[in-house]
Amino acid sequence: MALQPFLALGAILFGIGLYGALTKRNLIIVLISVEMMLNAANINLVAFSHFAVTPNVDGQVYALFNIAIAAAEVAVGLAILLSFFRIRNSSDVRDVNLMKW
Amino acid sequence: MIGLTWLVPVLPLAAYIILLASGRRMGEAVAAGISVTAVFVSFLLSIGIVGDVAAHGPAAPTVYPWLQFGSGSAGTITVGYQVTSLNALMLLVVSLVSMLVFLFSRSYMRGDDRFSRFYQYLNLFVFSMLGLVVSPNLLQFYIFWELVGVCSYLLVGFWYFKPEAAAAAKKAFIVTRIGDVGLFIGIILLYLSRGTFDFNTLFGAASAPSGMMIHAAAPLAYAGAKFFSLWYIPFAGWHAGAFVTLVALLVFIGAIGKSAQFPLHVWLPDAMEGPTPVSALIHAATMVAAGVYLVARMFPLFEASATASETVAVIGGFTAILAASIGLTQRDIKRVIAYSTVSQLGYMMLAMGVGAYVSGMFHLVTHAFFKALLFLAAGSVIHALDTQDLFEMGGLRKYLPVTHATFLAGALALSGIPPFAGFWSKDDILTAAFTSGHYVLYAMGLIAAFFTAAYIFRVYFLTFSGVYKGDRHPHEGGPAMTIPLIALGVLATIGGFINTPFAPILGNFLQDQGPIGFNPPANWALMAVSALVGLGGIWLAYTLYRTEEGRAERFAQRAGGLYTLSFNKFYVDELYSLIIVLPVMKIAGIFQFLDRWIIDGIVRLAGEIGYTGGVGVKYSSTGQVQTYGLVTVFGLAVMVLIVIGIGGVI
Amino acid sequence: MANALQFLTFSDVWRSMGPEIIVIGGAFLIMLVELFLPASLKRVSPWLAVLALVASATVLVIRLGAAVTTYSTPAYIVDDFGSIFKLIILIATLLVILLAIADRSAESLPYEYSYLVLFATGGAMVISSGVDLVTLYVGLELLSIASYILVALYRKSARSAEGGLKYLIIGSIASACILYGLSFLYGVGGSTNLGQIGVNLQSGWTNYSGILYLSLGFVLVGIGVKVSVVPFHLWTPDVYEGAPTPVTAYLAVVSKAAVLAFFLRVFVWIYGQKFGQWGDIIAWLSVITMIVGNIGALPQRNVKRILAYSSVGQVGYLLLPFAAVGSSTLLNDMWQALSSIAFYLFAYMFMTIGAFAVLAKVAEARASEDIDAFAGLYRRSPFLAGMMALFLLSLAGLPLTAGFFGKFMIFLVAFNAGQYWLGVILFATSAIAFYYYFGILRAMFTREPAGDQERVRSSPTLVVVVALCALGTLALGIAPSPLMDVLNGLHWFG
Amino acid sequence: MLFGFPITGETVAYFVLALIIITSGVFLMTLRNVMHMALALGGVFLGVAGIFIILGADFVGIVQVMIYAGAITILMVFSLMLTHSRRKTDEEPEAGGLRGTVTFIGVAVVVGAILLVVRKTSWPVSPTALQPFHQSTVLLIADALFHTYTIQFELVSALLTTALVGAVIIARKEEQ
Amino acid sequence: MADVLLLLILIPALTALLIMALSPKAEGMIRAIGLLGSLVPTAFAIAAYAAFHHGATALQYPFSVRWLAVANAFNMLTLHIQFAFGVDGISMPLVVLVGIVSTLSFLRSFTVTERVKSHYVWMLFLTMGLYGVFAASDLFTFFFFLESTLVSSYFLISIWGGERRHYAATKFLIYRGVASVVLLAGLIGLAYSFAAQAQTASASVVLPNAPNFLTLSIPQLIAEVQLIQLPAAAQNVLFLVFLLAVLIEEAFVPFHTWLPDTHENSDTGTNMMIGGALMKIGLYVLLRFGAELLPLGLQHYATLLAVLGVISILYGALVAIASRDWRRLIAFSSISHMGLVLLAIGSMQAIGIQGAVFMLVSSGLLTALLFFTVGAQADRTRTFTIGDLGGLSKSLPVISGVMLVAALGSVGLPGMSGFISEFSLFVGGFTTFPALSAVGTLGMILAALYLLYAMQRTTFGPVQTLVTEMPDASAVEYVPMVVLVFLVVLIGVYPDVLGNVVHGTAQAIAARIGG
Repeated sequence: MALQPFLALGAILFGIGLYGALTKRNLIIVLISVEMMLNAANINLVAFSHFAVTPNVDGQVYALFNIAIAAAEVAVGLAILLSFFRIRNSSDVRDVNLMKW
Repeated sequence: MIGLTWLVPVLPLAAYIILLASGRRMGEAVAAGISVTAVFVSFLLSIGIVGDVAAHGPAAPTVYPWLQFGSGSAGTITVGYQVTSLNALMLLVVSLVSMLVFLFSRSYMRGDDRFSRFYQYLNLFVFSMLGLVVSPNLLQFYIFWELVGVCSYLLVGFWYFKPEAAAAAKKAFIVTRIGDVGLFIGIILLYLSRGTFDFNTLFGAASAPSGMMIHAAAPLAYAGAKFFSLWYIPFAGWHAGAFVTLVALLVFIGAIGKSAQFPLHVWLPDAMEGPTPVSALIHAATMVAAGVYLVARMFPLFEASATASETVAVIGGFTAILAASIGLTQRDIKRVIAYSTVSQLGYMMLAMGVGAYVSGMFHLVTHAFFKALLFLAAGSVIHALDTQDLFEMGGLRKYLPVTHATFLAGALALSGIPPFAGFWSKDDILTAAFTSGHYVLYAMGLIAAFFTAAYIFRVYFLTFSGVYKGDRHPHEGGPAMTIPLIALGVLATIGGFINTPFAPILGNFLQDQGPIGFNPPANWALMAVSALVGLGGIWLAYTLYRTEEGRAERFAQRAGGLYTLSFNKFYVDELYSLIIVLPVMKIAGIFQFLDRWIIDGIVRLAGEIGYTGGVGVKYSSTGQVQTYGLVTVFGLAVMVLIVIGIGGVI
Repeated sequence: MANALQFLTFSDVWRSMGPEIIVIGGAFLIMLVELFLPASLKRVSPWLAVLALVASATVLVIRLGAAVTTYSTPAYIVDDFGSIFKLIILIATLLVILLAIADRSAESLPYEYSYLVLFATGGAMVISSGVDLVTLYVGLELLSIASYILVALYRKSARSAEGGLKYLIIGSIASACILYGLSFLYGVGGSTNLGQIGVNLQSGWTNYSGILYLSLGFVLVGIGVKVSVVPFHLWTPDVYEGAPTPVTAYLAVVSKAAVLAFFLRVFVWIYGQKFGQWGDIIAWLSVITMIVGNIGALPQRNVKRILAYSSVGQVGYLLLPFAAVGSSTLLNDMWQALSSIAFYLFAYMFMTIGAFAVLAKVAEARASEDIDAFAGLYRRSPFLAGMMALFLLSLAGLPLTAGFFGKFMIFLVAFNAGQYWLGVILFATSAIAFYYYFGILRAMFTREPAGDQERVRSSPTLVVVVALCALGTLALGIAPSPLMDVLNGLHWFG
Repeated sequence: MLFGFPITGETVAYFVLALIIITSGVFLMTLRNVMHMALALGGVFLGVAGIFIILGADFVGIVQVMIYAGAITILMVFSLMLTHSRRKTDEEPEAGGLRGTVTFIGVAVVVGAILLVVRKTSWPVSPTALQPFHQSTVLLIADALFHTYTIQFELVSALLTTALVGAVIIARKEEQ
Repeated sequence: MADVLLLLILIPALTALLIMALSPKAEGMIRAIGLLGSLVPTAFAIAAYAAFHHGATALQYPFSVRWLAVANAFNMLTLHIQFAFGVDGISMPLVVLVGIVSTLSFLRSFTVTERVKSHYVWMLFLTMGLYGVFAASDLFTFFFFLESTLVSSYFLISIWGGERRHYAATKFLIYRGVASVVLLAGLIGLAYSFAAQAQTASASVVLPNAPNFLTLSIPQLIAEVQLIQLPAAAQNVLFLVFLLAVLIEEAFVPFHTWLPDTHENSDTGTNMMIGGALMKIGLYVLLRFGAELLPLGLQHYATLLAVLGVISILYGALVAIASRDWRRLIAFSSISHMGLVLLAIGSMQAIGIQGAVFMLVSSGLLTALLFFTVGAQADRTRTFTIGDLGGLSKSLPVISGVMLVAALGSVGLPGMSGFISEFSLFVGGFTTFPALSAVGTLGMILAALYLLYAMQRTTFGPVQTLVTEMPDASAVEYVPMVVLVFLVVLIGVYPDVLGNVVHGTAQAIAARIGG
């Protein structure tokens, strides 16, 4: 195997996540999509860790940090979402529209 | 006495300041007393000065530095006074006529709300006029030149509540202003070429007035001529003659404006809206003659340019006949005399143009006497009748005997009937025109003389002969009015003898430093012709207005279009308003429109575009976070394409 | 373990990270204390935070100018660059907390904000000193996540929650972009350490320029979102409007300063070698940011949104020196650019927080952030009106205020670098900005107050915050030399 | 040969996993049923874990399974059900129409650019590439974590605390 | 005496602070203190004027303190910014003009009844700014005061203005704001170019003691300009920058539309300040920086200046003819007059430059007088519309008399300051641009046309106003009228009172630009 397929996989996953984050109407799915983008970055990191010019474990550690941070982000995101849901009784991203113009 | 010349203008100024300071509180008698006294002393001083000049010749100018803007004499503007024979003569004439008019006004303006204000303005005017006369340099001359214009403006508009008076004042100022700008440019050009404003230096030493220094001045000393640009007209490369002509014509434009010559004559008849003493003093005897005086003062300049001289003569001759022909048909007594003034000033210009320096000045003097007389007499009539319409008068001979007698003297003088003053001077001019070979101009002058006699006797017959048509009880206005009339009447009668061909006293006086211009020889035949022409004019007036009722009307009908043209002053005013005033107003309107809607419109549009951009930015913030993300993605896409472009991938 | 020879001693860490330790440790401490405090005593916790900040700043200042310290591998560096940013962050946080203490309006912030802010500030400080991709990213996320929470802290307010959501969504997308970009950097650089990457890339630029530029693009976009560079700024007015005003001030100042530090650190150390190739991107971003930010404020009626757009415009000014020096080969020019950025940040901090402080009070009194709420303020509170006038004039860049010298310095940089056109845009947009700044001034001074004429009473704390900001604004405007001399004497990256 | 790569177990595993990840991702974008979505989500995360393991990052793979495929997926599913709106807004067409197309174009450009760059870059073939780590990576990671990345590790703890406390503060019910 | 200029700045500023401390209800006190705060500096200014050393070319009454230094501002040079004052023959008269106009405006402001306290505070700040602008001898100090005038006038217009005051104030702000930033760019550019040139020059032997710092100090720059010459290309660019700023600042066509709007919507006291003093800044800048420091640039663009000047003369006059509001008319009239100054500066002659200063002073006094009288009549008739007025001479003889004096003065009547100014300007103009100047003289005729037309409609003719019985000038109103008329006549009759101070500097400048 070589590096490119993994990077390509990461790119595609990043794209899927980005697309989801921008089009899905359910806020939770939006959050999930963002997680997929982070996963894509992790694939990159781990792949580089494995294949890079000087293979080292730093990429894996970095990925681990990212996983932790992503989990925290998800937690906060869901909390804010719940708060929002409680007030507006909606989890539709298009209802996040009080403030504009 | 010459050392006291400064006092001559300063006395009226002092009177002005006293009157100004005391405001309305001052009584009529006091105000008039102070003013008359001041001018009277000025008059006495002037007599002394004339005596001095006659005895010892002119004095060197006395000057003081006034404004410094550069180094050396060229960088310093001075003020002061100077007495030459010409100045002295003018001083005398001005102070004399002023004094008499001041006296006359005492009665004429009696009871006016702003009596003291009237004298105030008059004093200011006399100060300015005298200051103009004694100016040793062009700049100071111009300053007083403008000041007399302002006084004229103030006095014409004295009865400001009459819309006609207000309009006339404005018109007088603006029309003369046009001329003044010409003079202004002329002065600057003269200064730039000669580096001085002083009359003496401009034309070389005072003792050699005819040696034209201007000729020698080429190439012109243009200080800043080294900067060449698209807009720069290199005068330095001009033939000096062309430059001289240009300057002379510019100066003459000033004279045209002030002396109401064609085509700027339109203001003077309107200026009759002012009180009659004003018309007598300013618009007959003194200020309007300043244009002639200017040409006389700058005579060497005009002598140096044949073109300019010809122009002066032609304009003068044309104005003389044009104004006279208008005078034939006017109904307003003052307007007739005003057109007469325009016409007579034309004669003076004609004289100057053909080079008859002395004749022109001579006519200026006699004209001052008889025209002031005519105006004052007309004033007396108006004062008695309270109307200016000739056709509401008549038969005043028995009500106003003094006025009648003096008016008759003035009319005869104006008509050029020997031995009245006007005969000698006018004949002098006609002779000069003829002898110098300007036959056409001579003919024009002759015809104008015929008209002159006709219109003034038309006035005379309509006013004083026949029966009074009104219902008032006219009477003389008291000694303050009659004394000036009598004094002027005497002058109008005998004033011509100061320069008869047999005894050219004035000529000698004016040419005490050497001959100036062209002195026409006595010509008996021409004298007879002009006298006859004058008589013919009187006969015509008599025939039309004294022999048969309605003859004049029939004659007018027969004349048809000509009569209408003359009655409507050849439509010059209408023409001007059509081709100048209206377009200027229209252009101003268009510019204002441009300003408001195009230039400011563009400004506001720019503002609107910015603001609209802001509104665009505002509404780009849709509140939809996914839209923001979408924009971000496109930003990302563009950014990625750019960077990988830079990186050399695509 | 063979290579586990390097043991961490506390004194090592303390020496390099003292201020951060105080801030983060303080945050933990306050969190614990807060848990056990009775409700009536909870209001001391912000003051504890103030204490922690002051202590941290003291330590920081004492160490300012000391020799550069690096910690392990090195992942952390204490250089003047980091210190100066930390100083800005600490002062700004202090002011914000004071403002939050003063802002005791109806929907007041829960006291938890005091340690949340400290955590965020800790993250911000770490960003300033981090020289490791992991450090930087963790610090960034610490700041961001704490910020998301802070924005959404008005639990009963739909706007607050909505602001939090928006910020969270757009912020995590940005984080993902940054991370994705950094992953390439790691891959090509072979290390997570910036210094190491820099060394490795001496040769790497030729082989991997495509990848490096790709990572540059992603990181740039991510940072662009976080500091609201046009066209990635769209969230800014919404989030600023929704957030509690002290938090808005925090986002506008601390968050921006920290992310800017991230940007400068990474871009100077890594991508700086090829700055000549891509510097124009920054220039263009700066230009459109200045223009759009200032134009966008024109039609706004909500003062908070006006200030939001204004802060977008200010980001353009902040980017400008960096864009300008790109072509210069003189290291000195780079230092000059950095000091002008730092100076402007100081100025920006004082005037922005001051403006938000006044806004908070006025909005509270009128229960509206509309410009009409400012009508006749000179009558209702001459003090606030005068101070607001000062801040606005400073934002507009009029002399004798900090904002003027800030812009002046930036202009000097552009001029010195020969980038006249950037200077022109800077001034042109400043002139546009007059319109809306003076719009607020006009409302305050020329209009009569609508409705009740009651005086706005400012609490002592608010007076202190506003006065401190005013003092800073004026001091930097009248006597900028001391700060300028300090900045000029810095060694930046050691 | 499979798409230019020699057919080894690894290659096959890669393609299978890639297929799973992408398919699950696409499904996630289109599915509506909560359970199906959960399944797809799990597919993505598990697939990524598999990829990690192929890459020799066994520890990261395990963590991925535990945190993502386990915790986060479950959290998400619960949240989905918790916030299930009675207003049926989810029934409306989602990504369809212009917006979806435009987004797709933007994303496609970005992804295309990445792929292009990745393709055009000549990556080094390191001799140690295939098997860099001869033992489990756990020890290496532990070593790195506690020596190289100590500060970051501590910071993450602060971050997690913040997130935890913050989430509680935001999400808790009003107590009065 | 040495620090008199500093006092000019400080007194108004401190007075403003003092007034701020007073209760807004103590209106009488505020008025008295405000008047005093403007009167005392005026007295100082006049004293300084009287003691002005005519022959000297150096700046007089110098005062300077170092404000700050910016390290590595350019090529490793340090930029020194000073707080410095000093006047020469050009700025001295303008300083006195500020004093006189401001004091009289304060008198006029006695009629302001709304928000008296703020009014006086802003007026005092404006006064301070104006003094500072003309007294500054450091580009930076100059800029600071320039901006301060911007803010204070903005509020004066915006609070006490007429119907569309917000629009006018914003327009004023944006235009002048743009002008001042352009100016700042020019100022910095100037300093840089000089420093760069000095560096090169000192490398050779031309300039042995080139300062090792960048200076914004005017005397220093003037000293440098005598030793080194900036390259023509740099001068041209910088001159264009300055010119752009001046065109906007001084409301030359086509950047003028803000001025009529401003005047139309400001109260009389503000109009006196703006028309009388503020509107002189732009041309002062042109003389100071354009002519004095960039001689080659001026030479290069002299024709452009003249053309722009003539355009403004004619355009302003023509639009003034069609103006229906007195204040707009005065605004356009002042545009027209300032066009003359531009033409004269373009002429590069000593007399032209002297005339320019004369015109600045003269038009300052006359504009203030016109605004004052027009405002005084409007206090009584409640209208500025020319068409609604008529026959004012009847009920307001004094005011209309003075109005007439002002109008005639503006027309350029000899015996008043306008004439000698116009004359000097045109002597300069005709020297270099005869044809253009000849076109420009049309402006003299048009000026008579619009001013006398308006006068005729306003003061002459039958009474048209709604109010017929009105009190004439009050004692307070007499003071400004008498003072201004006196000064206008004084300069007209004895111009050396101004010329003595101006002509040394004017010659020095002209010598530099080769006139």
